[in-house]
Amino acid sequence: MRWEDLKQDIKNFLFEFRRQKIGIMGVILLVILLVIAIFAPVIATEGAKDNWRNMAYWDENPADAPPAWMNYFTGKDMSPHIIMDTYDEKIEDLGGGIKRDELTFNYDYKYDVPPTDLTFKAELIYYNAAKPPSINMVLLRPDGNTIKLYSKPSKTGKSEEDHYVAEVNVLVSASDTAKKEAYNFGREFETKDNLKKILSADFVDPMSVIFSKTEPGILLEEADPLKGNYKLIVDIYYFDKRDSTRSAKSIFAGKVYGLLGTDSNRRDLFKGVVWGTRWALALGLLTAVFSVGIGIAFGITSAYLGGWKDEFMQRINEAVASLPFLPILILISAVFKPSIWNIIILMSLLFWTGTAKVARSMGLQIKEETYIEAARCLGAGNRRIILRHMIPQVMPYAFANMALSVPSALLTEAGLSFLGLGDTTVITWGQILYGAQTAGATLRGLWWWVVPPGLAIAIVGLTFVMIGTALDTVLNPKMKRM
Amino acid sequence: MDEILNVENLKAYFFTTRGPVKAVDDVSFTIGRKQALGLAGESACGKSTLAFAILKMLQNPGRLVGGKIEITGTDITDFSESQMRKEVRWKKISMVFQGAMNALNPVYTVGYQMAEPLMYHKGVKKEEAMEKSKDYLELVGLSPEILTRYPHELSGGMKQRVVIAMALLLSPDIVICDEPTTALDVVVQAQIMNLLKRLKKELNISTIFITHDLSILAEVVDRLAIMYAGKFVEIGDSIKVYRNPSHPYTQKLLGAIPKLHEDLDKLEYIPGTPPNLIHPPSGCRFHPRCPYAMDICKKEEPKMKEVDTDHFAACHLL
Amino acid sequence: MDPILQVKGLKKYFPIKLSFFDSIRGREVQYVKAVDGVDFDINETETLALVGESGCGKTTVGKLITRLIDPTEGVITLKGIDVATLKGDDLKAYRKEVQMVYQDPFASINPRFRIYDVLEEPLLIHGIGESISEREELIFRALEEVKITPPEDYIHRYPHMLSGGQRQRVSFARAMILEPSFIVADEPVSMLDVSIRAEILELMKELQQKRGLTYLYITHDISTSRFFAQNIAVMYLGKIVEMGDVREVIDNPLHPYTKALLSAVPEPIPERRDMIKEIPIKGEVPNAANIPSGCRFHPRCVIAKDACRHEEPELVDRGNRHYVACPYV
Amino acid sequence: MAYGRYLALRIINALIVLVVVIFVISALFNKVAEDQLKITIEEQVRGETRNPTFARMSAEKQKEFIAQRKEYYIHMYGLDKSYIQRVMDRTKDTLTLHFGKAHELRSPTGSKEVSTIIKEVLPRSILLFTTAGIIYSIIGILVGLKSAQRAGSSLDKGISIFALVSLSLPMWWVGMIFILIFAFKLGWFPASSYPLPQYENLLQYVGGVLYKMALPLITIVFVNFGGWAYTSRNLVIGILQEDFVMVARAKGVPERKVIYGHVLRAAAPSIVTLTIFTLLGSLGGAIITETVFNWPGMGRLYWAAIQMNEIPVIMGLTFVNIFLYLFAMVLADLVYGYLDPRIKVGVSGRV
Repeated sequence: MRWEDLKQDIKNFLFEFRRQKIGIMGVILLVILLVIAIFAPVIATEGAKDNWRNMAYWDENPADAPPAWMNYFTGKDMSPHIIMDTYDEKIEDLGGGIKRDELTFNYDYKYDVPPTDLTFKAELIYYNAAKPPSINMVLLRPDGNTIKLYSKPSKTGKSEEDHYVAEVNVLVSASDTAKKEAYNFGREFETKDNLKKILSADFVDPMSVIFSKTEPGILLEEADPLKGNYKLIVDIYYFDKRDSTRSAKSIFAGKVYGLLGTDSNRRDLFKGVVWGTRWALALGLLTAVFSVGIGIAFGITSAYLGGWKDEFMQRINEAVASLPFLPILILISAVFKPSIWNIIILMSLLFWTGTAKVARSMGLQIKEETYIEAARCLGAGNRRIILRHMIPQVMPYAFANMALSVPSALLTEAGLSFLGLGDTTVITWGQILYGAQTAGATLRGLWWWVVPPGLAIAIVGLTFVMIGTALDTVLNPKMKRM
Repeated sequence: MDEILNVENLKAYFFTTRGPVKAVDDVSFTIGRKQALGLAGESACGKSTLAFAILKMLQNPGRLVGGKIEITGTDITDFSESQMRKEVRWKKISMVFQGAMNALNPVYTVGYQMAEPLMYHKGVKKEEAMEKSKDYLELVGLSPEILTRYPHELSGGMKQRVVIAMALLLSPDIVICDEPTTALDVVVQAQIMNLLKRLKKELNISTIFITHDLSILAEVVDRLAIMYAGKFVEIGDSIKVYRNPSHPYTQKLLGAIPKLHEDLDKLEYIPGTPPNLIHPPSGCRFHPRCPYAMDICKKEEPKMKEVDTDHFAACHLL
Repeated sequence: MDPILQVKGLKKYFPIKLSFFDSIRGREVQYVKAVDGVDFDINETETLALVGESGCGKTTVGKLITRLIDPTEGVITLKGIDVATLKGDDLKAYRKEVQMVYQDPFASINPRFRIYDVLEEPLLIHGIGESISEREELIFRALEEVKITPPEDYIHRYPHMLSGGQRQRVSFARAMILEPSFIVADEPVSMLDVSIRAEILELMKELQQKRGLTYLYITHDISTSRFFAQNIAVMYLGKIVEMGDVREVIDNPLHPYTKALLSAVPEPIPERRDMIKEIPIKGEVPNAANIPSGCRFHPRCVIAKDACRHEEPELVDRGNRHYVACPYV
Repeated sequence: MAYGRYLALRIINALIVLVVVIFVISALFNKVAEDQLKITIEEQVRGETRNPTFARMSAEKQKEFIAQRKEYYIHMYGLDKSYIQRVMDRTKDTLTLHFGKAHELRSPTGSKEVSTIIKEVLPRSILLFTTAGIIYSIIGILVGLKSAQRAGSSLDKGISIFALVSLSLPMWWVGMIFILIFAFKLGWFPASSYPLPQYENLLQYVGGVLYKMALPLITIVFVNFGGWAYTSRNLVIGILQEDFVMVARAKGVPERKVIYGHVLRAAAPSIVTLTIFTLLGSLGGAIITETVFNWPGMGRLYWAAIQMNEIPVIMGLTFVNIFLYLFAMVLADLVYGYLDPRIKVGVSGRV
């Protein structure tokens, strides 16, 4: 084969491939997927990957929030996720060593559905171990009403050098004060009938009360939203003049979040899905290349050797083909840890049988071709016949088959993860779906948790099926002639 | 002589992505009762397409684009698919296909496949149809017990006989034999030819023989048509065509046949390859390969000229 | 003239694969006797036509001579070399001497090879031509010799871009590039159109004259062998039944099988139209695994005698180097 | 007869493969089970030490008692035998269907016997997957035929694309989506198939089962019929190009008869064997699908056994799986040979 001919062959291949619309679509998809996989740290932050199973990392996010673009479809404007770390600060010395640090957060509420939660976070530095600071939180509504949300001394802080640091994390949804106050506030505007429906303050969603107009239904989440400027005022009382507030912020947990929403553990699903691309491509491609490689080598050898060796190799093939994948993996995972590499190796070791069967029958057929006999007559040895005549005939099938076996590898890994047998140190789409299933996402209607990872699996699968089909059509001249 | 088949200006093209392939382009001929027409030419000259066009069974993307087909006086050009199926196919025109190996469905017995036309055309019960099939098997020199056999249990010659018997089953007006003896050994080939000759004498049918082997045709046809690149270049009484070939192509074809009992120093052959039928050569389609080509041959398409009574050829030399 | 190739008592039996159960039961291995005792010589620059129906063993003889398969018994000598025992480098050298051309030009060339690769392969195998340009020159010359001109238009093409005749020319170029002295041509024209058939036969003749080639021309078509060969051998079920000068055998056939074969050849004599020719033969070719006793042709022979069932006739010279294996003609 | 002999050969071959595979799996299982059994023994002995008589024993006697009990259990579980011996025993037991007892899992009727548990859940898997298999193969074949007849039409292209898409969909994910749509959003079907209705009267029972079965059934059919249509389309297109189809048409055989008689009959050996293969094969691969729908069949049992580390149950189910696979292979061969008069050679060699 001369270089110019090879160039011509590649050119011809590209020319033929370009006419395969499906194949082109597949290639475009593949490029997009590769870009996502390579630039995952840019798109979805490195931290998301490293902390996927560290729940504390995600606690600023809302739980079970649908994607932000849901607003376009529901017709209701749901409040997005807002983290505020700018505020007005007013420090007042009240005398007697008491100091008040007043933080005011301005929140412009212009949505139809209130935030799911309101969190205040800060680090309070105090020097007198016996006198931790005390926190008071009120909300000033646009209509002038105020609602008390929280009032408690802070927990004892961690000791650092000569002072203590108390981490404050106030969740309105978890605050009894907020619940009680909101109930008391709303009660005045409620009808008697409505009040009967409410058994206790525990059944009231304080967030809904806070952001509703003072009208009947306020406690039942039926009143209209009250739009306008809200002020969250946090008063921190310190008992030493050296005391101070550090990195304070308030979080208005969105009813909707980001591109793909969050799961019950407040994780940003978009980041998870983006990071999942890496392993999906890696494990799909590696398994495909390994298993098809083994299959081709096994099948061709079997066909070439012939006789009882062929017979014996076929029996091995049958035995491996009848091994059920999952039980074997369960056993393996009991002996070794089910790392993603083990899964890839195991899949490669079990998935070659189909390819080997086809490669063997192709090999047997090629062996009988007249041009093989002609080559032998020219004096060609076994090596030449296998390398120049047999392998090149099988390669197109191998390439197409590699592309076509990516989806099954992907589906298998997803299935394993779904059963909780996957590698829990990496993010895969199957793992996300496993989380969805164990959290009962389908029964709770959390579709954004279920649809994207599955769709991602399907897209990667489809990408390779499309490429594989196109390759098959282009590289297999029999199909071309038809 | 009453005309059984009359084909006028028939055109059948294959509409491929690269342009229409003019496989049969403006072909006319007639066949009388009990007459045998031979159709000869190199491979891919449109012989088989012509046969399928007459049956109106062109495979996609082939279509009849013009001309007229009359069979026993009935114009079937505009017949619908179901009319063709019910009234023409196998009843009026039947066919012996090229490659008997594949003409029989491997999963049905010979008997069932023979009975089929009787069942669908005559509404005959299966048992009765099988009974009648036996007679035809005997006619082609096979034992009736073959009815219960599967095709793979028969030899090539036997299969060919079955296919011939099947074609005769409904006493059609015309049987088209498309390369009935290729892929058979010489002895079997001769036996099948003998059978066909006998049937031609005994039965009241007309036949069209399609083959690339002119030596076979000489033994059996009354009229001979030579086809080149989708067109007839010569047609006429077979003795006249053989004895006095008028078109250079016919002359070359006949010259290429080695003689068994004569010593030849040189065999004739036609240099070059048959033309591409998407863009056939201008003028006479044979001119690029013709030793006598003149300027006019490139420009003008020759008309069929009468060389002798019932002997026509299309060449500017005449 | 001296014979360049001598074949003596050549036999090739193929064992029939036994099923697992049969081998357990200790059933005896059966053989297909594809070639069952064949003798012939071929003189230098002459052609022997080996004629017979499919399954008669003629192709097997060709493969035995090219050493694609090993004979069960018998001797093949080419230019005095014992072919059957060749091994390693000697066998490789022998391959340069003897080449084969196949029936189906579609199947005998690797469809994924360009014409250049097809012709380069033998050069690479035998280490002929040290540089690319040297090999290219040899390839060009080989193509010109078989009239694939201009070669540069063709070397980049794949086989499917050529016509049947051109492909068969390429097969010849591939065989000729090694400059062999002997060619086994296995039905080289039977898949081709009549017009091209003549073209290839003419080419073969031309090559023979120019290069002093010797051919074993395997065919089922007796009429082309008259044109092409000097001698003819008719095979039936693994044995030669008649052999001699091609004109002598065709014009004066002796063996009943040869007579039948000849009578079956269609002849373009339009005056004999519709005449039912008598073909003096019965039944069909029996299975080669189950060869009839005595004269293997007797079940189909129209002149068979009782003795034919038991006695296997010898190939006897009836004068004029006309050998026949039938004592009753 | 050659066919019978061939079949016998296939069966023997399958049996050899079965024994080998079970041996390999037993070897793996024993390795795992050993560690687990040791823990179990520790626990059991510790349980016995809570006995008041144990407390009253002297320290020396206590030690002796513990050692004695441990030895007892080690013998009971056969841990005193060599590894090879245990693997052999396990292989023998598995092949003779003695899977042993489950630790905690119970069959619906309360049995701890693994073979009973499997016997009771197997019919449910068969019910679901066979019904689904019959439905999708029939729909698939019919759609495939139609699309082969109109190769290149928009129907054909649509089917091909749908098939490609459904090839890359995880069945259980589609199940989750269907639960979201049909159970959560529309409320047409129950999200969970468990528990199956109690038997009171036939009509009500059948109706109840169908209601519970509907969603998994729809899912399986939805995911599979595209691929089936595509496979049969390609098969039929291949056959449509055969000469005998042309001959049948020329003979004046009605088009419907050509398609359903000649073409389908010629495709039958491949189609039927493929059906057998997928039907029997699907029973084993249904673990996740059954889990998603809570369908109380073999797959869900498998899942439960994995969760609870029930080695004997996993072993039993694995055996059933392998057996079904090999059985399918032999059956496919048998049917292929029966349907195709030409060959008595196996199809499983070619699938």
